[in-house]
Amino acid sequence: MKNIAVCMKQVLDPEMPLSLFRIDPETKSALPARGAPPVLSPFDENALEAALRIKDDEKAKVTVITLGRRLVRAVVTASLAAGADELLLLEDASFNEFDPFLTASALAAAIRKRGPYDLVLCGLQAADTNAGLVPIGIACLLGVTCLTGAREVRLKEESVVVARSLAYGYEVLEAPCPAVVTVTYEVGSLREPGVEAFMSASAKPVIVWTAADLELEQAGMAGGRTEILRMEVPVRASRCEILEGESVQAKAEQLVSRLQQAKVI
Amino acid sequence: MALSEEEHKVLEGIVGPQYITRDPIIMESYCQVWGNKLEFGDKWHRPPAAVLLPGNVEEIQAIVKFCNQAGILFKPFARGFEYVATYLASSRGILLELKRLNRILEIDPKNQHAVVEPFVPVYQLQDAAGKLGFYVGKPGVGYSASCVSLACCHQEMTISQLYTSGYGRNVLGCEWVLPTGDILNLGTANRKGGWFTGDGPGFSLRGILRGRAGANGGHGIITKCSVKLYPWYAKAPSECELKREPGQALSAAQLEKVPDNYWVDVLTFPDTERMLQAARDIGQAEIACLVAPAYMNTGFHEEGNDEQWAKLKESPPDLGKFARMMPVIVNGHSSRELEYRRKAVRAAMEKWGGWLEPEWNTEKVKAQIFQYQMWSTGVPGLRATGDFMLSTQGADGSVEMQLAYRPVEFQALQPFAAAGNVLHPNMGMSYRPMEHFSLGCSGGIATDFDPWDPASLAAGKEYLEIVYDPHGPCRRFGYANRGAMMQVEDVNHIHERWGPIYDRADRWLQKVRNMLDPNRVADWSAYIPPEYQERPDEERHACC
Amino acid sequence: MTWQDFIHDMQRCTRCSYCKYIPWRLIRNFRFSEGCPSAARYHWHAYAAGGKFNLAYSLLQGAIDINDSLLEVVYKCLMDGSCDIACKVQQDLEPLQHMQEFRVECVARGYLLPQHQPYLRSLRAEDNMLLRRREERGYWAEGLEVKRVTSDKAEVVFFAGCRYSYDQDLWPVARAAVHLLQRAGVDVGILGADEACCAGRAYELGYEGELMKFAEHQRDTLATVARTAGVHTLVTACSDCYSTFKVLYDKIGKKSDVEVCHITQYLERLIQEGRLRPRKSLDLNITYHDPCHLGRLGEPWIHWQGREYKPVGTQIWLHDPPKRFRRGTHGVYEPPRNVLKSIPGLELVEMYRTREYAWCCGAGGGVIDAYPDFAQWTAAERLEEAHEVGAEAIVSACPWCKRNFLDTAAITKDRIGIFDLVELVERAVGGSE
Amino acid sequence: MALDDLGRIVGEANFTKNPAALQEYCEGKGGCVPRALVRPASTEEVQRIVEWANDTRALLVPVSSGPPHIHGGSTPSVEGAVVVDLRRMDKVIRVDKNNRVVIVQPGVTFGHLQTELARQGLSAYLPLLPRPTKSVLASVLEREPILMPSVHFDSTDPLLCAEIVFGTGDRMRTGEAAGPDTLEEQWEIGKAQISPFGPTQMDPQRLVSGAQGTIGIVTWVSLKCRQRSDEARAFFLPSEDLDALVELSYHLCRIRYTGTILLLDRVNLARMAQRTPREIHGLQCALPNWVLFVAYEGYGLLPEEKLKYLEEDLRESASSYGLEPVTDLAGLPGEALYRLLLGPSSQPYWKLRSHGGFRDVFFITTQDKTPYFAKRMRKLARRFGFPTQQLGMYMQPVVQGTSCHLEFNLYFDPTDLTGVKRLRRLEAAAVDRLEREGAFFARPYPGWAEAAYRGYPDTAAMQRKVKAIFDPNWVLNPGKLCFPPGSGRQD
Repeated sequence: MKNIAVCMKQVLDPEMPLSLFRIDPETKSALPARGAPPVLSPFDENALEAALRIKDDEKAKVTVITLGRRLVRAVVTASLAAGADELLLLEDASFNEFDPFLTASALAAAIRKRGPYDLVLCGLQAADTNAGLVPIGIACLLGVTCLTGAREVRLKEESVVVARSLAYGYEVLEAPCPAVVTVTYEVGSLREPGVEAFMSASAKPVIVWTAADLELEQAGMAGGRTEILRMEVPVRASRCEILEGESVQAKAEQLVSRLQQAKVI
Repeated sequence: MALSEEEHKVLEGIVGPQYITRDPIIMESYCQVWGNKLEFGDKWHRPPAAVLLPGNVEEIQAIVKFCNQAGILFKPFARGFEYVATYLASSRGILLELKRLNRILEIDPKNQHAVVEPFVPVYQLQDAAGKLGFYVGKPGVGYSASCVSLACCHQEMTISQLYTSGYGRNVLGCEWVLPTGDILNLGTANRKGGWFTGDGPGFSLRGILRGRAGANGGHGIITKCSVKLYPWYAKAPSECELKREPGQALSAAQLEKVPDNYWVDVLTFPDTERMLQAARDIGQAEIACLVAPAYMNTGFHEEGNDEQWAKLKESPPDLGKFARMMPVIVNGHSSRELEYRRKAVRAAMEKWGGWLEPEWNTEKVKAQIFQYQMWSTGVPGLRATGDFMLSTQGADGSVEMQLAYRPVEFQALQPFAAAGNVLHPNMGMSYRPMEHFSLGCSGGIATDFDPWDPASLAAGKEYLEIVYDPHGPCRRFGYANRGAMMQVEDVNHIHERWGPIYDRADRWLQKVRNMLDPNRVADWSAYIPPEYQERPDEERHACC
Repeated sequence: MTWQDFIHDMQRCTRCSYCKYIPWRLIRNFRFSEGCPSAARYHWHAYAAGGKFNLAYSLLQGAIDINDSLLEVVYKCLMDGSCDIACKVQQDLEPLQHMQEFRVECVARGYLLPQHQPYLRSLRAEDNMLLRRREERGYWAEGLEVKRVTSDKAEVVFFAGCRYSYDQDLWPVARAAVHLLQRAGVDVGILGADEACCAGRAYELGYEGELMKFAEHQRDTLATVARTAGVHTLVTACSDCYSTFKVLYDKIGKKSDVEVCHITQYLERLIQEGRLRPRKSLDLNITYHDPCHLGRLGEPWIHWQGREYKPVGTQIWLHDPPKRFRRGTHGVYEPPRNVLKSIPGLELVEMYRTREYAWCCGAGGGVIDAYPDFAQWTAAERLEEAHEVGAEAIVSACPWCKRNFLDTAAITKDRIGIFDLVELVERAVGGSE
Repeated sequence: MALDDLGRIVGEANFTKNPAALQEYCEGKGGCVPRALVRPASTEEVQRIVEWANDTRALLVPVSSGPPHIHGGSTPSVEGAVVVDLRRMDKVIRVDKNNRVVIVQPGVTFGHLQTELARQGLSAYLPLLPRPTKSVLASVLEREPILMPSVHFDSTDPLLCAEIVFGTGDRMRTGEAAGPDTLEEQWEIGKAQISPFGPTQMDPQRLVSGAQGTIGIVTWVSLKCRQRSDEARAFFLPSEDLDALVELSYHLCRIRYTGTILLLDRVNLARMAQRTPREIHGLQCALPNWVLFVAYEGYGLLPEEKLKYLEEDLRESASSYGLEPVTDLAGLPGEALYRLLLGPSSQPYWKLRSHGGFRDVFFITTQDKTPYFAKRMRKLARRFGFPTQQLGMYMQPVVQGTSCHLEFNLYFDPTDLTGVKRLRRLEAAAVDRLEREGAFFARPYPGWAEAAYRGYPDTAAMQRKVKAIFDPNWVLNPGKLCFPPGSGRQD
């Protein structure tokens, strides 16, 4: 039986209206929005789907690992509802989701501590930072191969085979297991768990570890290495002008000339 | 956990898991009512260890018997709109909410009584009885009060008691689960031939059922009660058409006119003395079904506080005059009777120099008075400021005594009213005459105060301290009801303070209590403690 | 307002329990005197609006924390607002707003009900809460000859809403609504697959962000079709959508300029103007069920900002500026009744609980998703009430009511007729197209 | 301490052990002869007597009425008791006209009271023609029914407040009279001892009413009374159909028809109206079987109009039951009968006039059962060979018609010993049978107690517990109610 770990991040709802977005200047972090709870990063949902597809075809155990300061159970248990076998929560007030190094260290430590694994699946990047650094960090810390941007993932006896998206097609790569693979949206959306799946998910095991459980301090990893200097809500100004004209052609001409004026074309 | 797993299991076995809870979340909704702030200094009092909803008398007996075995305090309550209802003297106390005992078991139109279970509200019985030509009487507390609680367990001041009596005088028998779990049927309750009397054989055990006030759940559980009914010549409430203008709120739904067979007059008098003399004349003539001296002070309320205030600003009412106004409602089984009674009311009015203010005798005003006085008003005082307190309500008796008592109470209230710390429109004291005035009347002031305003709360406490002081100005006027209308005994120590000047009435009550409840499991917080406890002074007004 | 802003309400709740019943003076039958399905079904005081004031107050004092049990109490509530109406007969309190804000707080703190998550995921991924794909949204109108406001000009846009778009059993109602409008010569179009959820339901669950998001989207969409297609009125046959567009978007300051009408209002207008003539006699004894969202919750929002104060020298609590409370009086009550009365042969009998104090069908507040048995119990109560007044059929004006009544009747084997008002009008107008 | 200490409490003149003087207290139903008689004059003396009894474990039997003691409630049931005769306390303490309240001591009789009240334009609420020696206080405490059901709100009416000396010797005043201060001081602030409630959460006044002196000795009571008017109307509603009269009675109760309403058979009506056996017999033969008697006065507001409309209403109501009110019946003017009912019976006591002896059997039931019980009683009488023309019936609606006092009177010749035997057997059988059939013996006098209590063990058990509180040494009137002789302290 294969052991697959899927790293999933809880992020602020990327579709949340800008008007609800607030930043705490003290801690330089985004505040939870009233009435808009966090979600699982959509790329990571793709990673879980990739894992579940492997599990559809062969015996595999899928462990979802999520790290955060305060994890919303109903949100993170969606992974169990969708079909993951166990959920490992790394929850500690000292964690900083915006520090890729610390995050990677913690995840790697957790993966190692949890036992033998064949594959670690991650989303291409997190929907909040869009950094894409953590999977590579995990691979480095675990000392395994990292394959990025997979649109398809398959496991063979001792290796993993991925189809990796390119600008005009894809390439097929194979690496020995264990390995870290990041996936793109092309893998497919996470299958939608129904109400009953959500209700029965509560029976599946959820393990909670803190920073102390991971012995990060001892490994010299605690505290992280990233400093956030500023965090701001971008000011987006837009001006909409409606071009008047007798005909479509006249309007189009106006548009071209205006775009040229703006040095856009 | 105040109850052990085993104890909980036993109780659960009695009522079934659906009807018991000790969930701390649910418990929070059984410890917050109005009045808590005045009594305990906070909105909140100690939550019960569990709440049970027994479904029948056998379950209640089993619960009570188990409480005796296990030493668990219990308290029953019906509709629960009263802080004494859910207050418990110990954290090992459970509440029995009687909402599943909700049936009108029988209405006997011939013998003019109804047998009801505790959760039946007065309004429901009023309606059912009304369809058969009977009336129950309107309690001051409003639509939702339980018939059984009023008749047997609480105080039962009815607005209509001139005609429908009150204070437990209408009880024609009851089924009583004693604090030991045994059943006592008073009079002919549960016996062949019907529930037609609660007295005997021999002396009447209604004497320990209640007095001016009830035991408020402190001496067991009344599971059925037969109450006397009174004649009613109009439609039942549910059959009356209530009108409101389009866009008006539900509370504006009103009768448009006084029903046939009834007549309302709003009399005004030169002074309180003459108003009360006229009330007595009308009462003694046995003609009226309602006489409400000084009702007008509290009787009318608009949709909300803002609306009320706007109206007051627009046309400030003459509150001084309101205190001298008196609605009178008469009825008649025949047009002759109605006609005679109408005339007789006017004769009494003239005799005492009264008159009819046209503004307050319009069809609409009369209809509103009729509806509010005969059915209900709700408790508007709670809206205005958040809370109200009753002064003594213990000054029961003659007109002369009421007149002597009035200035005493006013003097006590005056400084607080003048400082704006309590709300009372022009010091109106209202009166509730009883039984054709043959038992005198109750007089009292309902004073609104804001429990969340420190000055107002302090004023409320200070004022009550004056009127509750057995050595204070009210000493000579009465204690009859102070013992337990809404007072929580372990906070107010009413019995302990007043008993010594009342032929030690408290000691007798205490003996009765301890006889009924040898294992001390019936919550006594609004009844009388099994014994007085020495306590340091600073604890005298604290709890929890 | 946040839930903590209601502290004074929490303090002033007296435990009169009026929130559990319809206003006393309006009780016509004590069997049907309860107003709050939650308190009626789950017994404990916590389930009533007053109980929730208590729980909030305890939470505020730190006496309890949010936990699964509290969530159950909070979410076994239909948010139908019966309590709010009854409370205001006595008090100047806002139980419904408080419960709404309390749900928002639960969501904000991350206390989410697992049962709701699939629906929320569906909303985010597919713009609907029916667990269906976005692409299927326009299927209901297939074969219907009706303009698309995305490409054609039309004065009126018929907004189908999620339930009508995805519930095949109810498609005939939506289609009939469009037919009727067309027959009356109304220049009507639809959005078809380009519609999105109004998010009113998500808001009721506490997901305020979703409401903001969709409100902005809807406002943009309507602004666009107003400009491009000349749409000036939105008509919906869904009461939930109606109250969201009419009330909630206004409440959060995202109201559109387009006029919002419920189909019953629009049909009333068309019948009054003689543009629709219900001629065929329907020999049927019916009762009308006021959908909560069309009735008391369809009352326009009243914006009030100010402070509470006490005038000098007295204790009465007032508002500056004076506050008008939403007492449910200005919901949509007469239009549906007038439409029904215009149908020959139709006998309309009222139930014991109507208009502002109507009993909920059971579908509201997310209960139909999270606690279907409670939804059905609530509906069964209503059907029993309809039987009790001698009705052969119960007529509603909201697809959620109809869906829940249909499901319940199937389970309880109730043979009562279940209609949407639109269906009856269509029958009475006769013939299609 | 000895028996003779009592002499020091009340004065030697008011204490006696003389058997002749004691004889009068054991007449009636087989009472025991007391060993002494003591006649206190004040509450304090009563308290001291009770304290003495507690100290000496003596047994006290309080008595307020003069002989003959008919029902046996105040006749000693045990040997060796001391009779506490309260007749020296015979003051009408206060008449309050405005509030219609009168305060009386135990020795006040109805004749005395009516005279006092008449001066203030008032009248007492009377039971049916009480014997002249009957104590008002005792009558009220025994819950004897009054003749005006519309103002009979509660079974204890017209009792308001009471001063009680419990079996411990402690004094307590009830209702509005409770609290500090003497009566005189209470009057100063306007108190009128009118409100009967409490004090607090018990009603001790209910515990002494119907108690036959087993809980406490009552030293005064305040009573509600009514205005009096010389303008009165009285009507007979004669009928052979008892059901119709009962229906009309129900109707009048239900509409709270003011005034006197009672139902009699001709046997009783004849005895009330006439004096000699011959006259009685004559009238009895001339009367219809049943008569509902209705009368009212013109007190209150607009008396003339009141009298008029009430008559018209009565006629209308009666006719709907096929009945007609008449002012005279067999030469008997209704108003004359009514005047009789305003006071005690003249001598000889009306129940003694025809045969020199009588026994009463009465209980509480509902009016609709009256015809059934009447039939049942006749049948029983016939079975025991008791002449039905000597069987009287009286039905009095009480508590505003929610129930009624139903009374059968058995008139007999005390010198006819076999007759007396038969009568005794009939009485016992009647009590037994009727109780089984739903008759409620609310006032269980000696001889009836066993039957009265047999269906009410819970009441009996509770009464014994209450007794143990207020009379812990069981010194008061032993042998009555459910406190049989020899019972007593359980400890």
